[in-house]
Amino acid sequence: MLHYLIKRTLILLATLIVASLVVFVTIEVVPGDPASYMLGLNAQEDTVAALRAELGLDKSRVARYFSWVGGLVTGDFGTSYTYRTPVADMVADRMWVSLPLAIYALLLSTLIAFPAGVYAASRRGGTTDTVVMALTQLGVAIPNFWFAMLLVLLFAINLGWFSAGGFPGWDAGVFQALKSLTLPAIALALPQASILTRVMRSSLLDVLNEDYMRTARAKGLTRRQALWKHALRNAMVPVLTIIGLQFSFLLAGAIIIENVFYLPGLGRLIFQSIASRDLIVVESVVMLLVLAVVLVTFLVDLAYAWVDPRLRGAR
Amino acid sequence: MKLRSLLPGAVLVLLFFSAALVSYLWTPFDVTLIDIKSRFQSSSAVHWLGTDHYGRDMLSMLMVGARTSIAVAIVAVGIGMLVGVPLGLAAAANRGRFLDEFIMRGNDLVFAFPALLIAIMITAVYGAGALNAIIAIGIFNIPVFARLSRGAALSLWKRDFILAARAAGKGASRISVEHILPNIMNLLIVQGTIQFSLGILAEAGLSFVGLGAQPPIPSWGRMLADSQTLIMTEPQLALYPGLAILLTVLGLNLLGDGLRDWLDPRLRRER
Amino acid sequence: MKTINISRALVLALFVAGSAHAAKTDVTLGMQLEPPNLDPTGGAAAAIDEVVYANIFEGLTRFGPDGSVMPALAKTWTISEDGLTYTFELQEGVTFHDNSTFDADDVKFSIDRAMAEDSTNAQKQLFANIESVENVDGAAVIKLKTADGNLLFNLAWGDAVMVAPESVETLATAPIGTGPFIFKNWVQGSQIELEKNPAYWGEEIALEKATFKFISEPTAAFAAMMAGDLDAFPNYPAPENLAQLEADPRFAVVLGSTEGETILSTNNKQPPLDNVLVRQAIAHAIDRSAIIEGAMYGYGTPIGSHFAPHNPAYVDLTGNSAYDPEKSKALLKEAGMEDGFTTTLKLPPPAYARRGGEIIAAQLRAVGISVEISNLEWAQWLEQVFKGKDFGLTIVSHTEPMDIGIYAKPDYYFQYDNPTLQGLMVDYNAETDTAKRTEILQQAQKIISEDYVNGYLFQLAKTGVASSKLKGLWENSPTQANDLTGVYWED
Amino acid sequence: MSDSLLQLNGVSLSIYDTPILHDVSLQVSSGSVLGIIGESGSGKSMTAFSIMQLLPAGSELRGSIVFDGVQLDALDETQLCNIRGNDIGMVFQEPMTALNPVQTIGAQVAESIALHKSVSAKEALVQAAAVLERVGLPNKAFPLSRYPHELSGGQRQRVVIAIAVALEPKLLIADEPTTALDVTTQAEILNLLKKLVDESDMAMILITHDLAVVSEVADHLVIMRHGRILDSAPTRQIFNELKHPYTKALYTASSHSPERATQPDTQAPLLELTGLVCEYPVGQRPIFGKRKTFRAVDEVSLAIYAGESVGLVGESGCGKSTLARALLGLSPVKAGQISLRGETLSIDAGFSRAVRREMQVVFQDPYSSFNPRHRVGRLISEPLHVLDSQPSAAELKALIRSTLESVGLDEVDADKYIHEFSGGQRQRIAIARALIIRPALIILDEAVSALDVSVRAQILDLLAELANTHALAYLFISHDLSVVRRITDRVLVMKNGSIVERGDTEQVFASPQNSYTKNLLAAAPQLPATSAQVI
Repeated sequence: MLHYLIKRTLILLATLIVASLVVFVTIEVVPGDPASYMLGLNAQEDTVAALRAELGLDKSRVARYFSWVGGLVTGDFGTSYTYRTPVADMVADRMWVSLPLAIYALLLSTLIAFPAGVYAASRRGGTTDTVVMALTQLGVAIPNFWFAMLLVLLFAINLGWFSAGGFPGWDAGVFQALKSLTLPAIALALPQASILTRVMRSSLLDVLNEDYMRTARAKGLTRRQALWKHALRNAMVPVLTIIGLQFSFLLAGAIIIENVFYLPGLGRLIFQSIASRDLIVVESVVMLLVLAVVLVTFLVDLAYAWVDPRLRGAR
Repeated sequence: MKLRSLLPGAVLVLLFFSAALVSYLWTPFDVTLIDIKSRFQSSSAVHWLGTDHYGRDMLSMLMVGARTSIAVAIVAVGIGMLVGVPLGLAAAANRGRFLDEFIMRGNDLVFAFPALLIAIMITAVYGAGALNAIIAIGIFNIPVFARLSRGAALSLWKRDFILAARAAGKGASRISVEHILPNIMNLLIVQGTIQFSLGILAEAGLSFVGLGAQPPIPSWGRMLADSQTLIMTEPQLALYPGLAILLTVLGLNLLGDGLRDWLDPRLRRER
Repeated sequence: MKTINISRALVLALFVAGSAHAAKTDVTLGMQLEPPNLDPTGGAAAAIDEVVYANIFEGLTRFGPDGSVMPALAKTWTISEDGLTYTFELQEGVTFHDNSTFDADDVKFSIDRAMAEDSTNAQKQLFANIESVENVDGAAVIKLKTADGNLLFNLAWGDAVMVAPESVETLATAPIGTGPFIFKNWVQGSQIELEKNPAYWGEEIALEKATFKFISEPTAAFAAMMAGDLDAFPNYPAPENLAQLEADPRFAVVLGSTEGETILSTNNKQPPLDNVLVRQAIAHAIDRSAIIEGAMYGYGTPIGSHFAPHNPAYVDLTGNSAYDPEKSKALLKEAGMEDGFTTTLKLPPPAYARRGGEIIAAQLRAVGISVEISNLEWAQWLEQVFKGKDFGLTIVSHTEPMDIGIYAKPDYYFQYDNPTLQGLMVDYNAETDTAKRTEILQQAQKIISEDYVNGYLFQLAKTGVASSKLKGLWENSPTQANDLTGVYWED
Repeated sequence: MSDSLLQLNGVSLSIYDTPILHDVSLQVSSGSVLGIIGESGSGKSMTAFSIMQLLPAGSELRGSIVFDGVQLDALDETQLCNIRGNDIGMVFQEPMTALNPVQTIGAQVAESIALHKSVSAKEALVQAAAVLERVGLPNKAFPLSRYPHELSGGQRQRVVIAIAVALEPKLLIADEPTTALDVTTQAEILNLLKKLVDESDMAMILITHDLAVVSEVADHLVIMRHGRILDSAPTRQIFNELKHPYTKALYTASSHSPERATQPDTQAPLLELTGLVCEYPVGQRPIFGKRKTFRAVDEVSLAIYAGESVGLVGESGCGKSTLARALLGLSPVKAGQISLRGETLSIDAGFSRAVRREMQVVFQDPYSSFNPRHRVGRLISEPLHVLDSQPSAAELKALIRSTLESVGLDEVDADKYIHEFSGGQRQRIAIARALIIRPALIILDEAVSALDVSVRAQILDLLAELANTHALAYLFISHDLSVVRRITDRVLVMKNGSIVERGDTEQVFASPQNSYTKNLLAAAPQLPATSAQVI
């Protein structure tokens, strides 16, 4: 196991190094100069040059890469060109929106998907199964930004139960903060819940066909007992995979939803930073997200071993 | 029994495909004609689905939009397949060796970047447009197909008929093409349908944030974006493209499910 | 059934209770763009001024709601005979938010800083004519290189506000000014909060607290207004919703003018656009009313030259470029382009450009000119269009006040090179007589209109939405600002 | 017999209107063993599931099942759950998959106990330990915390049995409990089952396809085919009389010896192995250094002469399949030499076409041996690939026809897909594929192990006939001693990668020298003699 951990960590580091190169090179070729963007139409050439020097943009790319990566390692993400604040602080602020939102949405999606998937699987072919499956088909097919628009229309504008968007900050109270994350979380969770329900169901159905389920029934377990005690944990591996993927998606892929609800999250930070050519922010946030994805994948792998003892020693 | 999802899926997909195809030859109105005076008309005998905020015929817009969505998604999935499947097959044929490791780590690397991020980065570098949307979605499909075909090929490589072919002296690439590929074709078709539907959603999402096809080419995502602010006064403008996306994706997913059941010999035997 | 009614009654009761407050003293404003930082002297973003101008920072002079220049931190001023020396008497008892006092040394510091070699002031040209600034017995004395009628106007810009040496390092994130509001908090990506400055030197303001919320999506802006999350959206981004908002008794729609001449900028050096006949053909192919109606839902005033209609020197020249597709085709034929041609249309993000671009593309297509639209972000637009001059057509709103002078710069991005006009503008800058200045301006308007330098579309309207009880917001937009000093709630 | 514990009367079963069982009647009394015998598809397993009332969706059961005076088919699910595991235990064929992989064996046995007895979780574990001890898994060596994947197949089957007998049920149903196991393990498990029946006056139903297996255990036999009971009598009587023609056919097929006229050419060996070593890596690759390797074939030397049939027997994991693959150039060879007709083959560069022409293979599983996307004609002509010049279309057609005919198939079969054939027919096609290139040697890797006895007999006949007509040499790899005995001239016994005994088949079987060989032979179940006339 230790062996496996070391090996995985090495791979993880290699991935991050390659990713940092890819990110840096890709973003550095983006046309557009942050300094001239900041100074606008009337800026004089010497002003732009002065700003470039102030931002450190006049240094060579290689030097900038190493100072950036060196900073990342020591936790110093640099200073945002446009906001003039430490990138680490900005990211931390945004993280406090994106992370809770992702967890909230994931929780919702899991809370919907588990019972729905289990229920549908246990009543395979029945009316409930058919209805649940039809709903998940709809859920998978609905574009989430469109769904978000409809949610705002109904719950914020017509019913006035929620605010239409924005984020008051955690200082405004946990309830207020969670309330403002509710509609976005629902918009994000619905398609994810549909996917997860389908995976849960089909994974369970696969497991239900396994020989050991017959053994469990032969012991005298009822169908439901056998399902809960023997099938569920065995069906978890594909479900965990999907949950891992969804978490990564929710952390950064929520850009569109963050826009619809004007939430100050990571996705929108990237969007804005690219528009304003705040390259150092883009680079750092992308790296952070890559790190998150890689870490989540790593954790999911560990979770496999927790779920399935066969994987513990083998790797 | 299994036709339950195949048939409606096929009908929906056929509907939108034919709408897209017909739009090449004929649309009720020219979608490049802007006539502000006749905007926001409701459904009538002339404009079946009314007109949009520029006075363009909604039905025509939807038809041409179908073409954009379908073309982007198909080409993107095609790229994913054409690159991903050979990579997956090569990885499986060299399982455990350096090439396999290299391809799979490359896959992980691509997977580590959230999809929309890559799209945004690409469009930031090369500008927004249908072609870049295709590339962005295509890049994302590569590891999907590489993983799928590697996984399926790996299990096939253990089968006796592959052993038999190897015993007959056939090389790895010949076996991959002759024996592996035809046997993972079903999987690829099913996954292709699913990726296709995801591609349509992705294209809609990209167009929605303005990174997809550029005007004057109509696209469903942009129609939705344009209608966003009008949702209270002219809800039908947001309704039709949304429904078009929903139904197309739904149709493709149903078709994919149906195909899987239909192509799966195990399930077929049950019937 | 009954329970539903009861709960509904409860909800209603809560609402009534909530609205039964005494007069509100806080206001929440919507803005489309978030300022990148809060230092108006170090960046060009309009959003900075929209938050801080007149609220946190003040200059020696300031713009009034009608665009006139008024005294601010300078109580009065005297101008020497030769027009080269300005002596500003400063307001007394003015302190910065960090309690340091404001005096003529701060004026010297602020202006010297903006003029300096390594200054990153986006409007450095405003100070180009200043020779020196001195503290003479508590008064600020500004000496000019040449006589210049524009100094008071220039000093009213947000880029010329007064800052203190003690706090200059942190201006970007924790602005310290002399204004009636103190910066309190910035939730990046979401909102900025300001608080009343109890030690303000000027007239006491009615508001205790002001919050700026940043909502870039027009839909979200609409939803936020409708849901009551915002009290006002001074530059409401979606004109298509205005009719509906106006119909709602909760809101008042405020229409005003801006300094934004929205034009179809044309690359005067790129064939075939270098041919005046072609540019004229384009001008006649454009149906302004359709654009104003289609892109701006009727909000906007047609212009025929690069000049704001509310300016006294304005001449209506729209007749030069009346919508006439037949004439347009004839002109193209005359220019040897009867088969039309293809050019690019590069559009920056604002809705006027994106929508207007689509409509113009369709109108040009009707006379045989096919345009390839590409939507750009601002950074790309600056790089490709503004700096790189790699474009055929673009749509942009020039929001600086009185900026007809750009036509005298041959290397400006649309590359119009006309010595006559250049000479005219030299005369204008040297001229101090108002009537003569007006005459020169009118002549310049005619020249560029008749040269069809650019396609002149419309003057951008300021479309503000506010709660019907909120009073005192600026109607017009002589500069990019949300001056909250006069804002109050009506009971 | 009114004192019978279980009585099935006229039980018929159909699933989604497909009839499965017809009018099945049988009875078992306490302390006795009923054997149910049948080939695949005979309905023997469904009979067991009918008793357990664990039937797939869409099942329709008629007739009566009385267990211990209770009408089982009239009970509701709760009552049935009280009986299952408690009064009736069941053991399944596939021990590798019959246990939940994510739970410890202790937990799985204890669950059974806790389910039916009101004991604390702790007490259940204590009792589970006792039960495991009883089935031959002493706690010292097999603590309760073991997971199934840490056990061998035989040990897992003991756990499954422990679950089934934990509550000392009145009836134990064992569905092919030893089919997936090696002979020696099979003997141990059969002994265990017998012991359990004897110890506790339990009744047992033993379901199997193997006449020899039941003959040693069962008191009474039922022969099933196509969902019907054809013959039912006490074991000795069945074997003595072989009354029903099908019983007789089964018996004959099980002991069938093909006629072989072997005249091996012992001049020079066709194929010769010297000191062959095969290793493959196990476990995970360490960060530095090399992976550990497992030596599957350890310095094996052997020779096969033209026209000779050589058997290679051994239990699973002994290295016999690795050896076969090495011979075909499919597995890397670490050391040693392979020579064909006296010429040493270059192993590293892969075998030449000329070599591949001489050796062909038939695998065990008739279902995974063929590419399901190709037609039979294309399937069997695949080895022609190694010919230097490809035959013309007409030649190919003729070749396919003659090859198909030589394995007892028809010309028209060339245009069919593989799923249209039964297991036996597929194995014929596999042989056709090996044969088409006219090799000198065919390696038969468990080629008849997956077939029903009657089909197996036919294939053995075919192999013998082909050997005669084409002067073929066989390397016959199998775990089934009785089959090897009947088709080979010489036999090699393999254990842990090495050949432990070799010699003429009859000699080895009659007087084995090595203790391992002796154990193997002793463990192999024997068909009892019959007094009936067997042709």
